[in-house]
Amino acid sequence: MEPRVAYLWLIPALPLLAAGVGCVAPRNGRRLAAGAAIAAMLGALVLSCFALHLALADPSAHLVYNFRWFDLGNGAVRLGLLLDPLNGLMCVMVSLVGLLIFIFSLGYMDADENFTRFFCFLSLFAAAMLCVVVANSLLLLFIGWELVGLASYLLIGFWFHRPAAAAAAKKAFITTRIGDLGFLLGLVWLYDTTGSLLLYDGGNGVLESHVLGDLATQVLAGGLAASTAIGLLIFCGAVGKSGQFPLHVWLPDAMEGPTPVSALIHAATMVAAGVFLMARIFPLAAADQGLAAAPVHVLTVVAGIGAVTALMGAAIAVAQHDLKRILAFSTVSQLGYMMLALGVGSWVAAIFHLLTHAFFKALLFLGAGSVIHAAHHEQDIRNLGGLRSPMRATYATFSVGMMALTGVPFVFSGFWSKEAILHAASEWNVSHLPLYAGLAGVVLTAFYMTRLLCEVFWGAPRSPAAAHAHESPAVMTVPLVVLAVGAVALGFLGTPAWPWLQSQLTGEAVPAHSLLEGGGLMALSIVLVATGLGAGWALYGRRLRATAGADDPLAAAAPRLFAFLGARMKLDELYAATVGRLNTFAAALAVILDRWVWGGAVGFLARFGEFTGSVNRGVDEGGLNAGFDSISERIRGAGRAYSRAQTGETHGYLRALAVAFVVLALLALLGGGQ
Amino acid sequence: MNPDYAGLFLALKPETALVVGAVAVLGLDLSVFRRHAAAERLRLALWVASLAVLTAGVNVWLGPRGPAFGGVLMLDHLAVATRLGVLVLTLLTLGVARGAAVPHQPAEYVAVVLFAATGLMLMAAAQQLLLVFLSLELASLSLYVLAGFDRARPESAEAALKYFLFGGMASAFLLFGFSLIYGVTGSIELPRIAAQVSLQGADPLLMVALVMVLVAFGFKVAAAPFHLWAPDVYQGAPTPSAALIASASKLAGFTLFTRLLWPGFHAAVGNVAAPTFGPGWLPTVAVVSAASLLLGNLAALAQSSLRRLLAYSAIAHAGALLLGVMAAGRSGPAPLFYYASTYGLAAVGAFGVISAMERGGRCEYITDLAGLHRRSPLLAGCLAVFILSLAGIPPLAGFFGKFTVFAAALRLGGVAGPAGWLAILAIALSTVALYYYLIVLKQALIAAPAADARPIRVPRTTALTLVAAAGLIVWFGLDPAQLLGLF
Amino acid sequence: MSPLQLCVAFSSVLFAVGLTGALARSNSILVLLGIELMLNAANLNFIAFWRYSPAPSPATGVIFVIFAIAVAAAETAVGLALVISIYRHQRNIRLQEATRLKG
Amino acid sequence: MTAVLALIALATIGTAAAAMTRRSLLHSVLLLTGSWVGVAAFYLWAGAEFAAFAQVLIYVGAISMALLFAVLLTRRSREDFAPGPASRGRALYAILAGAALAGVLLAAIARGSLAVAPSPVPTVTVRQLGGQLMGPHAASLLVVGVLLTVALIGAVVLAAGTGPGKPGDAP
Repeated sequence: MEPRVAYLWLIPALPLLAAGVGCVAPRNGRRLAAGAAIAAMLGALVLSCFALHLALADPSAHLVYNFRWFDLGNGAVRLGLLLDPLNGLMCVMVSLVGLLIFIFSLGYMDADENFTRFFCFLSLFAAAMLCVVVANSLLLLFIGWELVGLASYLLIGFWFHRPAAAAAAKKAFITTRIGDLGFLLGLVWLYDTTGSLLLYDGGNGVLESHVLGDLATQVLAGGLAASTAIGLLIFCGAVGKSGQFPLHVWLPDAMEGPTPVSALIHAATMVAAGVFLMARIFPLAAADQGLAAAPVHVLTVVAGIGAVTALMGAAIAVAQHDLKRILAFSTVSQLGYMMLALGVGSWVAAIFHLLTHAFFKALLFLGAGSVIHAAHHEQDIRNLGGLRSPMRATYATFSVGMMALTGVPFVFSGFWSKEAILHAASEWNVSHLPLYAGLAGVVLTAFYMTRLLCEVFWGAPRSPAAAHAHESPAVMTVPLVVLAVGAVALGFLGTPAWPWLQSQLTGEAVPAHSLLEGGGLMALSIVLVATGLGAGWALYGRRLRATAGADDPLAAAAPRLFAFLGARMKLDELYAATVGRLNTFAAALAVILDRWVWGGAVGFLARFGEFTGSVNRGVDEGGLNAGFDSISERIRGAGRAYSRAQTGETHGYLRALAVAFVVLALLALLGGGQ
Repeated sequence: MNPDYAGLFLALKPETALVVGAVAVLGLDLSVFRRHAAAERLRLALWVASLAVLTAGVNVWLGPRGPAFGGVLMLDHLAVATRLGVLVLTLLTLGVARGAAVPHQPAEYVAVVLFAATGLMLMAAAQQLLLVFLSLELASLSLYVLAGFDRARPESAEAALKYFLFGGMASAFLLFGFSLIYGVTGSIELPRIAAQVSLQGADPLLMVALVMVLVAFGFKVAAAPFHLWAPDVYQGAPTPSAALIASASKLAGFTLFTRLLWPGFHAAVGNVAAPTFGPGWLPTVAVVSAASLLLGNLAALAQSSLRRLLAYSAIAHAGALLLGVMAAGRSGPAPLFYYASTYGLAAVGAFGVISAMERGGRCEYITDLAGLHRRSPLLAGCLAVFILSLAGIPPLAGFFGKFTVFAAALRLGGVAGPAGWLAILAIALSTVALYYYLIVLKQALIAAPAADARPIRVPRTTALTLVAAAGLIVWFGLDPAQLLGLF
Repeated sequence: MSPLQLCVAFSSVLFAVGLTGALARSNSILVLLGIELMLNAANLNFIAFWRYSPAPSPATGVIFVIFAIAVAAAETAVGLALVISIYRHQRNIRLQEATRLKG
Repeated sequence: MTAVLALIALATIGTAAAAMTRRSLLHSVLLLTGSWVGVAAFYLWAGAEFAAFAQVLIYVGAISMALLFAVLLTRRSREDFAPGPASRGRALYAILAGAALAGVLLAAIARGSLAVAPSPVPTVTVRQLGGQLMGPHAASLLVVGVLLTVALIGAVVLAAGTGPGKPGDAP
């Protein structure tokens, strides 16, 4: 046992301390709060690097430090810290990206009156996320997980004076809590079955082979293995946090928070937590793979959800006008890719993509933040334009991020990680549908990112705000440059020719292949990227939008394009046929699922089905919270009905007492028929 | 037989301390402090009372263990822990009263609080039906008086009358139930009743008697459908009284009835899982639990009054605590005690914040909390801890209360087993609960204060009380072994 | 029907009558007295069971009744005081008018 | 024996039921007195003389108090007893609830196994009762003392006039 692992607690503790400092700092103690937060992140980064170094010394080992927390009934609840290459890498990523975002925030939030509180919340968020990463106990992980949710609530609703922000914060918290409900249930079940929540515990942890063997062979009603049920329940938590279909709805709305928050949530931390969780418990999720008789495997479900999310997110992103919202749907789509990779069995590819995505998506969000900051909080892409020359640094770095996300071949990291996912999907022997969904997503991604770049940076400014924009200060551009370097360089850690990342993560030597092995698939995806880029350029780049009020170029495009892609009407139909129907289907599915799964137990819970269902519909309606509010209104209506029974009349109360007694007595008497 | 008066005195030393304290408060007030202003008299009375509570606490801690006075009292771990819990909650209530509006007869008010605590302490240890009935009545009568203490407000009188009539009827049911138990088993001592019940099995009259006991139980802990008094009383009663009713009274009630149901009627449990309910009291408790969970959580959503919201949330918590009662037979009372006592801390704290706010104006509706973080960061911070603990957000104590109780409930036979579906219901409804707790938090932490809102000055004693309650919640949350390890 | 069953039936009916009265009357004092009647019914049970207990334990039923009567007196005192305090505010003692608190 | 019991039962229940239906508060209270006397008679019949004595003493006291307050507090509001549709509905519900309760209880009694030994009437002397009270039930005696104190203080505080802290027209 490596004694130094016990010091892992310092990594989350440092930002937590900074959060405490920010909490007690006076409102004008801006330098104190920000300084503490940044210093703490820097410290966490240094410690993470040490930890990674330690982990890489023996990649196949899981270094743990477990301790007894308290006694519960006959057993004891134990917590623990874990170090292996997976969470070593995550620690470094979270603290590095977090640090850059903190620095960026110095500039972005400069004018905000609640500057100290913002850094307090940011630090709390980072601490919670790091706690998730270093946990060797699902219970500790869950505590961090909930704190991540709480901090995200505080951050998304940071600009509380905007009603949309407050609503979005509530929606994010509650939607993810619905997923967490499944997670918690899975935890309790797991504890009930195995008596432990430690991941690795010298052979007795829940991820170690003999416990997994027990779980997989314990068959419930319907031929379901216990590990399948538990795995699916835990996956619910990941679905909520990682914005997977059908709980993705909170993610686009979460854009109401300040942009650094969007970057933090959508790039490095909160959404990554779900993918990380699934990668962490991958042995548990894969435990039922050997059971041919099982009606469903966890990984199959994960792959399916991932594929649907990847395609749906990309399709919706095509039709958005809000700069951050396009990026948000893009995040949904990319997270779908990661889940897809997990589902087809390659958690390494998922983590690879998670790491590269963290960099280029943080880059894109911070770039967007730079644009929004410069354009006085204008974020409708129809009102921007022409920012290429005044904002050269932002434009250059944003382009790098865009190409990385699109998967422009060979140079950019996104290409390699996406290739790894597609490659894994092509080798999956259950179905090729995820592969096709992934390939279709590639085209759409290239298309909408081209559209975004053209609309924002090219052409002439289409509003006074855009016309007066100028470059952001260095405190904001320097993080962009650092991230851009990462977005390029990180790809080379996992190329087929030098699979360093893969071999470190799995702890086994992975043979190097020629770059061009499996060239057919690679060629296909390059063609698809080119198609997407070309289509985007043809529609948006060739003829730049002239005024903010002009129709979308898709509508005004030349007849040749009509022949190629179909008229705008046809695109709308396509949208309705894919996204629209998908969404309607999702709503219906959610209703049915919830009626049967939850509502089956107690009739009341069917309301939850409508709840998630119409939250889902809310996306399509475009109204930010129309659906959410109407359904929570309906639940409140039920509450009001109960509340009306409280008439204030004492006679009514006494009568209720008597009647309740009679009913309960009958229950006890007739139940006890002798 | 020569009665063991010395043993009785030793066992009842803490109660004696409280009664002596109450008499001292009254006597000093009538003689020495008669000429002082009301606020001053309240302060002195509170000091004397706190001293009495501390003395009682020391005596509980050092006092004897095991059965006392021929088994009339049972001073086991649960009883000692509950007595200490009641004393801590009473002390916090006294601290809350320091910051509340001065009652018109401060000494009498404080004395009745001490009498109520005496009754609650006895409830925790009583093991004989007669003593159970008397201690329950002592506590209830004191609480009725406390609820109606504010003569200036008609709401207070109305709340007390409703509380009294509802409680009176519940105790009539209880007495009738006890008479039937006495008739069927021929004894009023719990151990002998238990032996007799296991001999006889579930007799229909016994079942009826148990349901009657359940009525009184439901009344005491505000479980649906016997909760109807609770929202009105929480709203109408003076704030420290509401704090005591919501916390210490609930804790003692759960301890008393767990003792009554498990060791006393273990043989008549029944089975909640079987498709056709077997004879027994467990299914009825399950029904009451489910009703409380549903009704409490849903009705809380519709509230605009802060106190009523707390009342409905208390009903929902009672539902979850009933799960702990059901599980106590298998897992012991530790999860139940942990949940009930930490819930009590959060409830006292929330009412303490309300009472501190009332000094600076109104605190009737949830919207009156607006801008609390500007008006008093201390109150806002403490309130956040209390509300988050009630909502069950880790790492606060509220989360571990839920966790241990649900885990214990699930241990009754897994997710599909008895009480499993109740645990699932409770977990699902905690998502709903989050919604209304967030509404409170949003007002307190985020919303801007009203234009005419002034900063709130919190008296030092109250501030200390609230910080202590919040600190205990955090401490027990981080280190649950402190409480769970008592058993 | 054995005498004991008769006694218990008697007390049960008295209990129900007390309940009915408490539920039906609008005058708070009568509601209070209805509840007193219910307590009385319970006391009847104690005496009946003591009278017919197979092995007469030393007077437990009678003792219980004596204590219960004392409790009932205390309850009546507090109850009447509460009725007076509600009278002070609404100038009558009709229970159905005390509905400020509801919802 | 049983005939006497039936007679007592009928008289007690009859007066109680009548008391609950009379419109005049005065009549109700007088009839209730009859009912309580019936209960005391039952105690006598069962051989619990001391309980009967306590019953009469306490309840006669309670009744006189209730009567006093009833007259004091309601003399100005005769309309208290005017029956309206609301009160008729309430009465109907009350009777239904009462009947259901009685039904449940009687059914349980009929199905239950109440053990009856043909034992002679037990006797208990006041001296025995005193011994019991001071012996095994000493704890309860202490508690009931505290309880009566609380009731006294509470009644004084709640019922006292608006004067500052002076026990006024307390019972």
